[in-house]
Amino acid sequence: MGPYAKEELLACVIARLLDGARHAAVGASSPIPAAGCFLRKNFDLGFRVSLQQRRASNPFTEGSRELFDLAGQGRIDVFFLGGAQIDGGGAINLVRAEGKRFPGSFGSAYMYGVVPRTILFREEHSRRTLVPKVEFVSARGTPAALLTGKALFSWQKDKRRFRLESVHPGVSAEEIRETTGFDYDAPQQVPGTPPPSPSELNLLRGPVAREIGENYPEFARRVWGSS
Amino acid sequence: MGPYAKEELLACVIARLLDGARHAAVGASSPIPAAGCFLRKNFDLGFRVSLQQRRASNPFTEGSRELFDLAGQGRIDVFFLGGAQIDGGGAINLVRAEGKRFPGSFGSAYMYGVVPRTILFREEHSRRTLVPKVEFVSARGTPAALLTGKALFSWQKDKRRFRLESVHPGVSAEEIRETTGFDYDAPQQVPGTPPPSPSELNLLRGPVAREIGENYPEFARRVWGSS
Amino acid sequence: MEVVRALIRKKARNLRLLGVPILGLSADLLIGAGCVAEVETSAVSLGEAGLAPRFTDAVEKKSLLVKDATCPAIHCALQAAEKGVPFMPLAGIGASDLLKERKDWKVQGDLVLVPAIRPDIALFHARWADEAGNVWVGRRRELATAAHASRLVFVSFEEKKPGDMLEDEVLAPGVISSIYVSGVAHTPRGAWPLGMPGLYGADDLHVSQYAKAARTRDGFQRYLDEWVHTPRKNSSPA
Amino acid sequence: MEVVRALIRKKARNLRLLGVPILGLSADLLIGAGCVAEVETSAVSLGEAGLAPRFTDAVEKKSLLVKDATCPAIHCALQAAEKGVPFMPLAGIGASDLLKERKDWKVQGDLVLVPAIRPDIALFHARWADEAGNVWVGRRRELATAAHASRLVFVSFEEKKPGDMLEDEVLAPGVISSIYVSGVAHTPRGAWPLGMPGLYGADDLHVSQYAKAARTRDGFQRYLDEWVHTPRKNSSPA
Repeated sequence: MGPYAKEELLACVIARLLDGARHAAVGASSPIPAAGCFLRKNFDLGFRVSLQQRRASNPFTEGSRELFDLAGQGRIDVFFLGGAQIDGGGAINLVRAEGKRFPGSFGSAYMYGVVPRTILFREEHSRRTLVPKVEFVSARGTPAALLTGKALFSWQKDKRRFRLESVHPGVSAEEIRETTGFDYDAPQQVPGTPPPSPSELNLLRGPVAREIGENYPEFARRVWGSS
Repeated sequence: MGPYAKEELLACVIARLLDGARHAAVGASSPIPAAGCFLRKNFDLGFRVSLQQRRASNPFTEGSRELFDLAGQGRIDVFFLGGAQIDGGGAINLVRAEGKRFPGSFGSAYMYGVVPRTILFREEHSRRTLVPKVEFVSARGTPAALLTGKALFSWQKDKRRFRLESVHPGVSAEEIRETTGFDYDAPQQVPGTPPPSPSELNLLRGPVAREIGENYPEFARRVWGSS
Repeated sequence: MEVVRALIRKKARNLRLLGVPILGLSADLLIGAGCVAEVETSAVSLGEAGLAPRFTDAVEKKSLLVKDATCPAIHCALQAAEKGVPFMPLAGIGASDLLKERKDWKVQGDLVLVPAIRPDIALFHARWADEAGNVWVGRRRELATAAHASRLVFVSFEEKKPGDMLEDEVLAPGVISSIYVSGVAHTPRGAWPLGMPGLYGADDLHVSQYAKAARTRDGFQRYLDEWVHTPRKNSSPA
Repeated sequence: MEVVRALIRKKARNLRLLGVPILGLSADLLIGAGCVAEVETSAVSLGEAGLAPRFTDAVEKKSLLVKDATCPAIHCALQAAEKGVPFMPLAGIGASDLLKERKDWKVQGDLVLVPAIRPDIALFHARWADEAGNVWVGRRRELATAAHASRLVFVSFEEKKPGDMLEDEVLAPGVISSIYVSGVAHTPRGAWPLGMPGLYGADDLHVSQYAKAARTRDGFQRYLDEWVHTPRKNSSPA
């Protein structure tokens, strides 16, 4: 890694994945996707982001159902989903795996089926999290991408398979093959994920850090030492 | 008629019909039912009235659908319905009759089917308004009573027919038979509708007039000279 | 109402109006002025001022198409659009002749499945708009539902608020967020002769004078000439 | 939260909790204290503080029944009860394994028909209650829906307002009217360690300390002894 935090790199990748989107919504406990969205908002004036669990100035005045209604109306282009397990068919599991209980499916079962562009995000990249087949399908849909702490995958709609797009600085294509539990396609030469530019880092450490600090204070302290 | 307005008599009859009710709702343009409800509220502390079109302090904070949702929840005992035509089977018509167009069904189609106690109210008592069979059924249900400017009818559930309960002061049973377009049952001796008591009149002309004046200023001016 | 007057001056034609859940003075003016081809509504009424004369006349002369509905069905239809589902179930209306006319309402046992309505445009008047593009409609939540269900939302408003009303916990519950709002226009006293709760009351006298005048075609035309077509400094005489 | 602590002290048993649409610290405390037989929810989570440890433990030990749901299904189920209809249609969830477990959810083409949920009791904390029995919940409209859908509604609140908030056009949009409210209790800082928007923030440190302590049965018991069973002047250390 370079002179930036891994969280900063991931936020930059997310901001780039948002190209052409008008409105992204971010669910609970997703500081890195939120940071990516706020970064995008800082250079893309037409872009809107709605934080589901914003503590102050929550954009929803119809209560917590408004996010889902908005998605049903087609007013949300992008949503982020994670999972205790994510499989090679794009399914995610937020309920139970290997005898362990996880929080539950939240709105994933719905959002994955309704929002046109779902970005799967899970920082941990391991055979434990990226599995051939999830034990429980919280949600299944057509993902736009899968971003982990090590790599970025795209989704091939025709084949219904992931394709490795890039590996993050310091990670090799072989390491990805070793640590990924599902099979996927890859180009002969796997490109490196472009690192954050100086201007991206400036935005992240300034306005984005402030905005994130209001809603994910713990995270902001860890990454930027701010709150 | 005695030393009181016909509207005051009718409001008193309505207040008596509300015996045992916890919550009555009053739709648009119904000053006499509203007056009856406010009268009841003044001597029955457990009784609640919700005016659908209250200008200030409207009780509904979920918008105009809340009245119907409340009814669906079973939280409204009594509702009032009128009609350009009312027939002997209890059906009402708010849409069209004899080539004439009326405002429309409002919420009647729903409220009549859902609210346990529907009081039919139409001041005009004539063969034009009280017909054997309405031309268009806006709503059909099981009425609790039919009150007009001349008489009070109850509803016989088993026979699905009205029964004449009382005639208002100055009206004869024969006049009712002549001016009613549908057939109905009647006792041998038809009682007179009890006139307003002095205490009822006091309430009507004091707190009720004030409350009605806020929401039906035209009506209040006409009946009580207040606004 | 100011927008309604502007639509009449611009000679809008072939409008299809949806009552949420009923229509009133605005619709009667638009109908009388020949702007409207069709209405879907639970009623058209001037409230205490009585029947809507131009609506009544147009229907009796068969120059206006009416899709009769009932209030909760319209609420359901907009809520279905708000959720992006094709229909919403409604109980209780099985005995109405409305079902004979509304072949689009499907009976399923004791329920009627009311199809979603997704209006092209929601148009209403609000108390406030702010710098962030939000509007405040207070307890009239049916306007929020209509906005959510509609493709475009245009709002005239009384007063501009600085800042972002969503930052204010007390104002926020009455706000429709800018997500839904296509355009706003500053129109003080824009509801006149209807009222704006908390700011000014309805001009009952004016409405009842309208109700009398509009009983005839000529009287209606004179009303339009005086109150719609004549340029005035303010939208209201006050 | 203060009511949750009181329920634990009173040794409530066999509660069935519904998350609207998710559950958090309150549920984890009640579950850990043995008050809960069943939960229906879209998730149980402590937010940024991570997994709900007592929930997780109870499920893994099979001492708690869980009906897994997804957020919009719970909203739909309460809205169905709010309208008095037996179900509400929901799109988009057809591919989820939730459908294998929720035999009460009926698949109809691309839709799932979610049956109404009518809770016995809605319990929540509000900013204000007034002399007329109304409570103010602001933009948390899901609490209004839950109140409409429930047989009984009990509310703890921060501050008493004089008069009737429904008379105030600005406050009214955030009000749940007394029609629905069965009882209120004045409980200043009653949300602690969670926050009350506009009044005080969440006590994040306390919640994360709870999350750590409650990883073990013993740690949870010590937490209860210190923060629930020990009488204190205030519900919060502030």
